[in-house]
Amino acid sequence: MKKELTRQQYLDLYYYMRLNRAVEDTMVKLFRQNKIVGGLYSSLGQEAISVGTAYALEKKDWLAPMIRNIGALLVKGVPPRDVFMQHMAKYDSPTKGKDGTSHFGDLEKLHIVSPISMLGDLIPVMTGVAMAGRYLGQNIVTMTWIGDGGSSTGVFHEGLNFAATQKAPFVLILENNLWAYSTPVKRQVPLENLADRAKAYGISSYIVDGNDVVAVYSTAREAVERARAGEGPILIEAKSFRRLGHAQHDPAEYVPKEMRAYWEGRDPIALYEKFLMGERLLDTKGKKDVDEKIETLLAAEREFAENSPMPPPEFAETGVYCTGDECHKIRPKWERPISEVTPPKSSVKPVWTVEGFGSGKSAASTAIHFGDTKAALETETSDTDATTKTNGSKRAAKSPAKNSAKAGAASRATRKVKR
Amino acid sequence: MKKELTRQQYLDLYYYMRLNRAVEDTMVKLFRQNKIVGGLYSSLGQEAISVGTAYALEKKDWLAPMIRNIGALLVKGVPPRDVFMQHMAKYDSPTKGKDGTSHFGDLEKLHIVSPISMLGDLIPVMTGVAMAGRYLGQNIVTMTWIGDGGSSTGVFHEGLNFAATQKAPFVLILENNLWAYSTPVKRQVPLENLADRAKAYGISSYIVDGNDVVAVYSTAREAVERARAGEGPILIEAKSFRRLGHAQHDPAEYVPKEMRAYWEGRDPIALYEKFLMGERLLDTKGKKDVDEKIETLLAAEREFAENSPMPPPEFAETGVYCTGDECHKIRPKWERPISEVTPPKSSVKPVWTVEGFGSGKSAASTAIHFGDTKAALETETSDTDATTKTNGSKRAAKSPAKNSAKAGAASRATRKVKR
Amino acid sequence: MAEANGTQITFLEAIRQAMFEEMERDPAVVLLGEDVGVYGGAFKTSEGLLERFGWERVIDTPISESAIIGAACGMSYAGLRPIAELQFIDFIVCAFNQITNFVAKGHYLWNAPAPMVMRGPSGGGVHGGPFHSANPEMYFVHTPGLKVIYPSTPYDAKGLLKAAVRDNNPVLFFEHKFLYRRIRGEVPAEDYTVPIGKATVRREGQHLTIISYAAMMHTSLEAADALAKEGIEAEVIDLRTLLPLDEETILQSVRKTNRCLVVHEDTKTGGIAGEIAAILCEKAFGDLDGPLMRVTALDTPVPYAPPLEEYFLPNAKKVFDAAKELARY
Amino acid sequence: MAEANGTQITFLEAIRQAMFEEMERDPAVVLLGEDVGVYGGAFKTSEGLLERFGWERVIDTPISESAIIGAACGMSYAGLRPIAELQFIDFIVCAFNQITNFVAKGHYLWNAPAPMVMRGPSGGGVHGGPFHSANPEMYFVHTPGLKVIYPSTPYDAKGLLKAAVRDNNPVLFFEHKFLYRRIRGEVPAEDYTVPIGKATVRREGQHLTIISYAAMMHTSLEAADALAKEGIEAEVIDLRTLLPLDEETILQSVRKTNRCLVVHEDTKTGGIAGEIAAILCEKAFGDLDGPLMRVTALDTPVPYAPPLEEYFLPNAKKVFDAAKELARY
Ligand SMILES: Cc1ncc(C[n+]2csc(CCOP(=O)(O)OP(=O)(O)O)c2C)c(N)n1
Ligand SMILES: Cc1ncc(C[n+]2csc(CCOP(=O)(O)OP(=O)(O)O)c2C)c(N)n1
Ligand SMILES: [Mg+2]
Ligand SMILES: [Mg+2]
Repeated sequence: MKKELTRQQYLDLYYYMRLNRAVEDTMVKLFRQNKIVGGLYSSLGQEAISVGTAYALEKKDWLAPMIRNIGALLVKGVPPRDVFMQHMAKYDSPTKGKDGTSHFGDLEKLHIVSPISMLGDLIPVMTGVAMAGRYLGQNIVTMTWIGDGGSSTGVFHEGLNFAATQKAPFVLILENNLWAYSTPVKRQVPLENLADRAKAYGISSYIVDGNDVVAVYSTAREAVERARAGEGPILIEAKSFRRLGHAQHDPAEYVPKEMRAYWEGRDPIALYEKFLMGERLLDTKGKKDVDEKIETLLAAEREFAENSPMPPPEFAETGVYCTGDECHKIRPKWERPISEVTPPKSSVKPVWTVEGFGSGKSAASTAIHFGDTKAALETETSDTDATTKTNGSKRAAKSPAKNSAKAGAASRATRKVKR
Repeated sequence: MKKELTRQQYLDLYYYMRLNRAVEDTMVKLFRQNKIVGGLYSSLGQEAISVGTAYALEKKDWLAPMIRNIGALLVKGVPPRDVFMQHMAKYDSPTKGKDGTSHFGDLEKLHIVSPISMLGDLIPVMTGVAMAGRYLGQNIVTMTWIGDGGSSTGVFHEGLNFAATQKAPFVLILENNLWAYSTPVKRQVPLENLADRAKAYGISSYIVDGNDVVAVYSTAREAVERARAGEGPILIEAKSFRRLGHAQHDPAEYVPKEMRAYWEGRDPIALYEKFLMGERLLDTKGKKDVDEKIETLLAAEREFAENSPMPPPEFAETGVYCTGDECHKIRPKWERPISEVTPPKSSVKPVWTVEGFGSGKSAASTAIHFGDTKAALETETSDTDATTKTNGSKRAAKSPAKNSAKAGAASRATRKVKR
Repeated sequence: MAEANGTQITFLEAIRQAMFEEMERDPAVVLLGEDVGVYGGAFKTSEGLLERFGWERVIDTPISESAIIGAACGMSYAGLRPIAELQFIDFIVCAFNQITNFVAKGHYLWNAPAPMVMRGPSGGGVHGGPFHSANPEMYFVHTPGLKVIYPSTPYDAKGLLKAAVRDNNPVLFFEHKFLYRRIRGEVPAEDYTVPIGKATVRREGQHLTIISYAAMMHTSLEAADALAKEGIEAEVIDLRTLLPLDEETILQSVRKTNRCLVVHEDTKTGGIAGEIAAILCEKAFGDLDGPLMRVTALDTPVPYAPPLEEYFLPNAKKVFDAAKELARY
Repeated sequence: MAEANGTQITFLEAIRQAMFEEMERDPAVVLLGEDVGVYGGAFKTSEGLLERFGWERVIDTPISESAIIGAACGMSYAGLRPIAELQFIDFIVCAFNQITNFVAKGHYLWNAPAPMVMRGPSGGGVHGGPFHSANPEMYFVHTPGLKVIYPSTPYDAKGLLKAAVRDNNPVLFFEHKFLYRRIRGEVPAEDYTVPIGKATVRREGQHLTIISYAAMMHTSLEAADALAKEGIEAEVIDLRTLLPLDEETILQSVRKTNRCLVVHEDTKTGGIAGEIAAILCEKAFGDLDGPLMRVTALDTPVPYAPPLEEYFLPNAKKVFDAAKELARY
């Protein structure tokens, strides 16, 4: 860990990691008291990732958490009580009991998009937010997370590829914790470094030690700024380990003991504390202050959460549809002149230009696919020559390297990429 | 083009490319006579890909064509009449008029899986065939094709990733013809070489000039043999150009004229003819023989096809379900002793072994996700300590490079892959 | 319907105009999909849009339906009103998870409105075969949180598409491709919308009610004309919106005619006729003088060959026959 | 049902036994899905299978539902009889295109049978929330080419799953997770199957027919017991297979009781009650003495909080009340 942040930043990272863990510890207690509805997931040992990446965002930026990103929510400004109440399905929770865990969002103030359980779905969604933000002139970056296992979903591919073609200001954190539920990463992804997924989209990627919060933060910060500068989406693989089971019900005995022991020895909070102490950024007193601050805060937050009522049954019936302006006034926040995107300024010539070959024509209103068969009927019906001839073109091939879009540029021999 | 095949192989490749083109020319005529139902797609200028790749397969191998792979079907042994009749929706066609174009298959004899229109879907399907073939001891390879545009579908990713984790004997030909309907490849895939898609799965890939049939064949042959030998799936990018519109209705004026002209000058049949003549593998007489052979063949095939009746209307009602053994006797063709895959020989210890860390335990019958809440209820309900402590692990980190699965192996600093 | 003072346009043109005018009216409206820009869409429904509104607002996407729908949803969260085109509606199933889980549930679960339209060419009768002829409406009618529109006239297509763009909810808008260039109709010169969730009576009658929508609307009207020649006056209802369903208009008509025939091009089992049957059973049980009847497509994929597809699809003759039988009760 | 001579096992164990025995019987049967091997499945339905049948036959897959279904389909083309597990049935929509277009249509279009089973835990009542409680049956009931099974007892679960594995068609097999460990029942010691496409009468009665399946079957029986105490004898039909639907058993019962109440946990609009209503309207119109009634879940996503989910779901009280009202006709 290299010293490069301000003292406050160092201490913020520490505080949020501690808070992240304390919030989750509290939830384990609540779970054992049977106060949590449904499953409880843990990010134990992965706090540096959630905290370090989210801390790289600005207030105006958007994020969408996955189940193990409570830390990111806390950094973004979500109060612990909201997290508790979500898990307890309370009426004062952000979703008022309709959904649980980290499945909640806030479009207006915090700019958080709620995840759903289906892994990968957030990737195109956050790409869309990023594209909209750019269109509206907001200069924002969007961020979400995906697991090693989740990187095999089709929507991961579609989303990241689309983001890449659009150069969307979007940062994706691939949280490689070596397991997807009970299955080791090697059975899911035939790669040593999952950052290589980025190579399929021609985008930049980083690999970072996910247990080193300063490295995570610095990497994320750089990625966020590059994305903001218009370099397109960026993938960061943060390597770490899932210390507990998939959720509370899972003892995860399928994980070799030695593996768990190894990673317990690399606890990100312990490592960071050691670093902070060594750099004299933290002392015993400072640590005690944090202990107390968090304890006091969480006691209050937990109390509030526990005292919140369950939603009234009939509430189940409400809210499937937005009923209009009185329900939601939808107004995009323009931060550029609308004239830039409206005619006549928006007008363009609708043609493709291909490097080295000039432009095509704009497509005329021609026959359409099925829909009407007239076009076909109107053409000749005699058995004349087809348009194409066996040896139709006699012209010699042009110089083969005129442009990379041509096969000439592809080596005539085969290229072998053996790995 | 290098001389390395037998004379017969050279001439086969020539014949099939010519036949491919002639079959499609005939269909353009039929289309103009309004005898084709629905759309007509063309592989003009891409014949070397279909023919060269399919020619690399053995009789027992399986393939599944896409719309522009009529050539592959011909090589695999499909008579031209079947292709004509499919397009004319005739009752004697392989699907008896229920589907058109290249949407037909033959599980029993030719080992062809029918495509559907949804791009990419064949990739996991042919992975499954490959896995089944291996399981049954058949030593087969499976092959299918995908376009530059189709490589952005989610199922491309899921299928190829799964094939890679399974090391399935599967060869995927990525036919990069620079356009997907009206959209240039640059707008669809932010890569110079689409073969780089393979890097996301850690599999081998090749790039080949798709207008050079010998190069295509040699590459495919090598890939097929490597896949058969157990090296896992292989991706081949064949670079070419779609000379006509997306289908007959599309004049493709969005394509720059110069680009089309350039590629017309690289006609794969013309190039190959020149090569064959130069190598004295073909002379004017030989060419004339092929002309005549194809003309005679197609005249007969076309006549047969045209004379085939339309299906009777009530046929629409039949065949949604297999009605049992009298409809289909499903018997896998075992080419290995069944004892190898049945107990006791099949029995294994159900544990994961992680390199450098030994094995986990086999999962005991524990609590399940939701399903019953008993497990939770039975645990203590007092507010005791959670399992995890802030600074739970005091053990020093082990030597960081013990194993690559550990974050220690990931450089602590960030790795930047800028492209 | 106040269709006066307008011009005769095709169904296709009505859709194009709706998009054009909405984009003109509101810069929050953007269009994304495969080949929608330079090409103007596989069916030319977006012709001229790129030229006028530029690359930022008319977006040619990769072949990635889940990304198209997902990104549109994200855009809608940021306050835009995206229109996502499916090149053929058949490909909507490639984004099924995004639509049914992400898009449909957001408002209920976390109070996030997703003002977006998902539209594309649907339906058979043009020999598109089993993968280019889908009528997937029931998958979405069965998904709370979505609205589902399936118009039959240029007037409704334009007015409903505009209403869909202005709606704060995710709306599926199906365009029967058989109608694209075959059906013409008048549309007003001035801006108008057609309310979502309202059926309309296309033809009044007292002997039985025929309920239909989209292409089958025209088939039903054709049958009604033939029935009239035999003295049977059918009331013909065009549902227009399938979710939410306009129960009132249905019940009102059936209470008058006491007989109901539902005609849809969708396959039979699990089609919307069942839902209508259940509603009538619950709310107009005493009013029915005869069985509720269904004329629908066969329970098969859509076959390719013209004779097969014709046999598969409902037609005016089948509607006529069923109606005559029903009128006997 | 000949449930004698057997042992009492849970619903979960019935499913595990069915897979175990079918894999034992036929080496063409393989299992693939997420965490099905070493872990034995998220719900432990495949516990012990990897140990006995090895890595080639019990395949832990990546998180790629389209690949799981697609590969299973390819395997079936080669003559295998794969069982594809969806970890939660909710994720089946991630493979929706593969299932509805590839798997469902192959036999009709090109005469390719796809003997494969797609199964997984479904249903609510366990506070799984909006993404772990799905009842997606109607999406598939509306898709010709598939068979859809949704059992309610260990006996049926085991017998129908075995029948599904031996069937030459793609079969969807939904396992209501509420039943997994809560319901026990006897199963024979010897091999048996339960025929696909046959409903069963779980309780005889003459005053009204209650039609249900899966978890709601038990709710319906509970309600029937309460009704009996008030002198109302409900006949309770367990559909077991939803596609093809056993019209005969339904019609027979309704012709006797003249009243019909359908109970399903699926949401209301577009649920199977509608299809049953349409069938009754068409084929037993004169036999109905009262309206067909529906007791179903609300038309919303499945909410998370227990009071909300309870309100959302049907229960015995709601069934009882509806049945009492219906009995008054
Ligand atoms: C599309 C989809 N399929 C299956 C699941 C079930 N599931 C939930 S989490 C999980 C494992 C996720 O592993 P990974 O992505 O590595 O994230 P981690 O739990 O390790 O953080 C699975 C299979 C899901 N949520 N979504
Ligand atoms: C999933 C899906 N989405 C959309 C389409 C419509 N469509 C058919 S072909 C095509 C373009 C395909 O381009 P490419 O994959 O490059 O193949 P090519 O036509 O160039 O051979 C499109 C968009 C489709 N068939 N499948
Ligand atoms: Mg993981
Ligand atoms: Mg292409």
